[in-house]
Amino acid sequence: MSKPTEQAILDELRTQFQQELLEAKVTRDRRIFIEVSPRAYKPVMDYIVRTMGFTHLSTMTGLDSTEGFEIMPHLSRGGAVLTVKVRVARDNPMVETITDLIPGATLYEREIHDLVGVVFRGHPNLERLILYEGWPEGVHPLRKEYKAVQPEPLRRV
Amino acid sequence: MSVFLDILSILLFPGFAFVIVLALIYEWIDRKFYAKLQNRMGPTYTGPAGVLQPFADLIKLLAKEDITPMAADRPFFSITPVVALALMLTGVLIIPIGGASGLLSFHGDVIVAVALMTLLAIVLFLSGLFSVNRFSIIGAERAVLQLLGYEIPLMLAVLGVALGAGSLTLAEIAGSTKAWYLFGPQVIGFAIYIVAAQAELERVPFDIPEAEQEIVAGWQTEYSGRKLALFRLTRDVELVYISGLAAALFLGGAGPVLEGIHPWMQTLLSTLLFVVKTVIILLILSTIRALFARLRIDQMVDFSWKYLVPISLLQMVLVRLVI
Amino acid sequence: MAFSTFEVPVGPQHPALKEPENFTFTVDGEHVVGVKLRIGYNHRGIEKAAESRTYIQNLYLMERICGICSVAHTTTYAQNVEYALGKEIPRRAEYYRVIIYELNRIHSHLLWLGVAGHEIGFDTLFMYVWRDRERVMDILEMLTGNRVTYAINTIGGVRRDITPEMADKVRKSMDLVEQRVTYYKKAAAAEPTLLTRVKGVGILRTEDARRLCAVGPTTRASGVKFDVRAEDPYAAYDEVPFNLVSYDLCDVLSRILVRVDETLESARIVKYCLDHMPSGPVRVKLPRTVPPGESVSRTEAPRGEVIHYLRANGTDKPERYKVRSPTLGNLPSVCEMLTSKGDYVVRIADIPIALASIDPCFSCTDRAAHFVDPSRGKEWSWTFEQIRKYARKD
Amino acid sequence: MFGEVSRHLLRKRATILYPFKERELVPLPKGYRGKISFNRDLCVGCTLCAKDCPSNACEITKDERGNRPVFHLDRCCFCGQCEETCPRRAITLTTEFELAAYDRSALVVR
Repeated sequence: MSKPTEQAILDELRTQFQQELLEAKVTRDRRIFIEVSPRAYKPVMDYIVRTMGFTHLSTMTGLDSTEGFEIMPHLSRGGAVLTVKVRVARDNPMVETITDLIPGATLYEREIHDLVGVVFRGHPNLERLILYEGWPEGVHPLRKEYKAVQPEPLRRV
Repeated sequence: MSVFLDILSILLFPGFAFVIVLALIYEWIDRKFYAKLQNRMGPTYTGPAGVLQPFADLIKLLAKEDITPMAADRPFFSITPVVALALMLTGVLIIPIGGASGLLSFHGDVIVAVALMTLLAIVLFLSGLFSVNRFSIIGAERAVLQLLGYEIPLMLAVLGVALGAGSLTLAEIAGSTKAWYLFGPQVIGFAIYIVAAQAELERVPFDIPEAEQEIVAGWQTEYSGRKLALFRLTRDVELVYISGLAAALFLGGAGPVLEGIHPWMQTLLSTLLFVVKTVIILLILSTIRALFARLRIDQMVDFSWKYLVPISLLQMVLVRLVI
Repeated sequence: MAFSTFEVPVGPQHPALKEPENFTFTVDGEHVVGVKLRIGYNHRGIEKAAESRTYIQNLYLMERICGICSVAHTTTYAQNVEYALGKEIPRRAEYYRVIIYELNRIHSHLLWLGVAGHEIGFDTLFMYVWRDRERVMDILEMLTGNRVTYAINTIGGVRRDITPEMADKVRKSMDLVEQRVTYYKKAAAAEPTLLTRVKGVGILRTEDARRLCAVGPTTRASGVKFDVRAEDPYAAYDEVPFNLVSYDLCDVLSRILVRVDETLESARIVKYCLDHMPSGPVRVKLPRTVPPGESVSRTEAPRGEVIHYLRANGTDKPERYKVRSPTLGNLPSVCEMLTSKGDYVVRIADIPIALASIDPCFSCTDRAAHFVDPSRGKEWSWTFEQIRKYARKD
Repeated sequence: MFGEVSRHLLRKRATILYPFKERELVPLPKGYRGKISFNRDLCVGCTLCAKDCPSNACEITKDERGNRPVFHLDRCCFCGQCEETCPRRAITLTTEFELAAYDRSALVVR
């Protein structure tokens, strides 16, 4: 299959979801970044995975930006990486899961749930992942307010 | 006086002390040769060219802490290593080392020799069972499964030789010229015996009961300190015992008896011949160890029932025809 | 599902894999009927640490994510920052990166081949392969100044240049590696005891590999032709001709074959790059602060696709740096391989070799996640709580 | 496999007796990054090395001529970044790699 240029992918997405597509840019060849509203997140993902054929999910990034959380699955097909960004409010961080579309995502969603504290509605078993059993509930290390404990310098001789 | 001499010969010369020292030296030869095949050095720092390494390991283990797990069946857990060593040391008495016949020589001692090997495998199974640990149980289970695999071919191979020599006492088998024709059907018997010995000694490709990667150390997992030292010593003495038995059955035991020379000279000569023959067998076992990957337990049992048993039966038939 | 099963922990400290991970296998006799995987023992919070270090210092943090494929993470990281800066680096530096990357792939694959031999009790193969690997390690030490943590990449190119006599030494070693690896492929693959242990073991069907987004040799051994070097060429891969190795036997043997062929392929790539390396500078001075923006960078590490995401905020420290190492992508596949289903039976003896077949590097993965037993399948009569209750009983 | 294995009976061993004998066989290329050597008089006290050190093994101390770095080898990861950043070439990494010491004060390079 010939590699459709980044522009063709963007145009196809624009025709499908005009108003939901808040932002769309191509930073360099084979890198496309789009942002969608939480409401349109699941249908856009469904369209991308099922119709456009982006079946390989490389990973999902969870980010604590100042005004809320951002969830970014990075999908890839034929070398092009499509990053779909969705913003989530800080007070109730909730977004639908995409594990039914891509089973490989169970792993990444659980990591974001642990480290950033975003709840994925519909996830098969959203249990504690990276953090050990004794880690306090509700504390999410990758949030900005969590200050990492700096190792105190060695005893200077 | 002769009683004192007998005790001395049991305890010292062709008996336990000599065999234990020989066993440890054989372990050194095995490790050194195996290393040489793998383009590396093997033990080098303890003693000249690392000869004392097995002794050092033994002494270190004896000094180490000896832990008995709470869940283990305490009395039996500590008896099995002793029983295992005892089995092997009694076995060595039958093997002809110092002269044409071993210290003990009676009609039917070939059967005792093979029975001791099977008994040892059972004891190892029990030791795995008594140390109630998941890995040991799996290891014990595998030890018995493997026993089912190699026991029949082993016995048939030994029987083939006994049939050829027409007697069941090791001394006569070793001495009889008929047993000498290794180049006849005995070659198959010798090959089967070597493969079965490799399985009995639990060495690669048959070290399934103590597969380090899958079940940590199999039935040995819970043993430490003195008990583990006893087990390792049993393993070494078993090496001497099996290669000694092979030498007696296939290579004519402790060599031709020359009349007219001084008895002391005779014992020295036959011991020397015994050592040379057993070392040759030991090197064969080490080469096998360097050549193969470890089989799975079901593959091992398949292999022995599909190949070893039919070939050993064929060997029996051939021996019958040749005599 | 009889209740005669019990749980065998292949624990964090286990001779099978000297890596900190815990697999709890539910075993029915010799058959493995379930796997519960728990990692996170070596989680060092690298992503949080990256946020409090400058871009220069992060180079050496990224290098220590994985002890074996350290150049994978530094190359991806350096490229990521260069994409965010929007600057090009000299062509010679890109060629040099490809050379070091492929040398690292050879040493990583040889290391894996030795460990795979050890997993199935074939210690002779382990000794021979690791002896030949020393040639490659010496070359890397000569080129970069250290055997493992190369510290060769920097933002804006590479820190050392290659001299003609170094290049000759590299060519000589590549010939030796090619000769030895073809021997291993012929002799080892023909060794009956090795074949019986790897043929038909650890099956990962093609659609499972796609469904679970497997990466690297694991997925290429299941017939999925996915290689970042071919699809999304970075550094000098757009000019370097190489053929994508893939087999579709879907078992451990095919993973061995893929990795062995890739080692030969890498040796050819290194020789090609040495011959066609343009002259010129090896690095260009880039500013220490990165303008606000985001960028994604991908490379093909020996174990699979490595993807990094950078969110920069104009200071000299990244605001967020996401790393996903290849082993994390392969973990669901390894759980799939290790669960007996229907007539496909997994035995305890197959665990180490199936586990090792994805060449897991848990030090990389621990930067990320652990995965719970895929008991969501219908052939399971137990729910997860039952396993936990059962596990607590004994 | 048997051919290869038996050929090794004649071949010289690949391993070397490193700590006690055959020290010269250890391959040590010219550019090896080992122990730091610091040339005090070239240093102008710009403290760039301390800023760039990823494992903050480089501590700045005062002496009569201004700031001078002190390198703690027990924290250093031998990445060579200080050698690269130093504008005056005062820091070089030698090829000495045997850095075991009985007390930590021996692991400080002034």
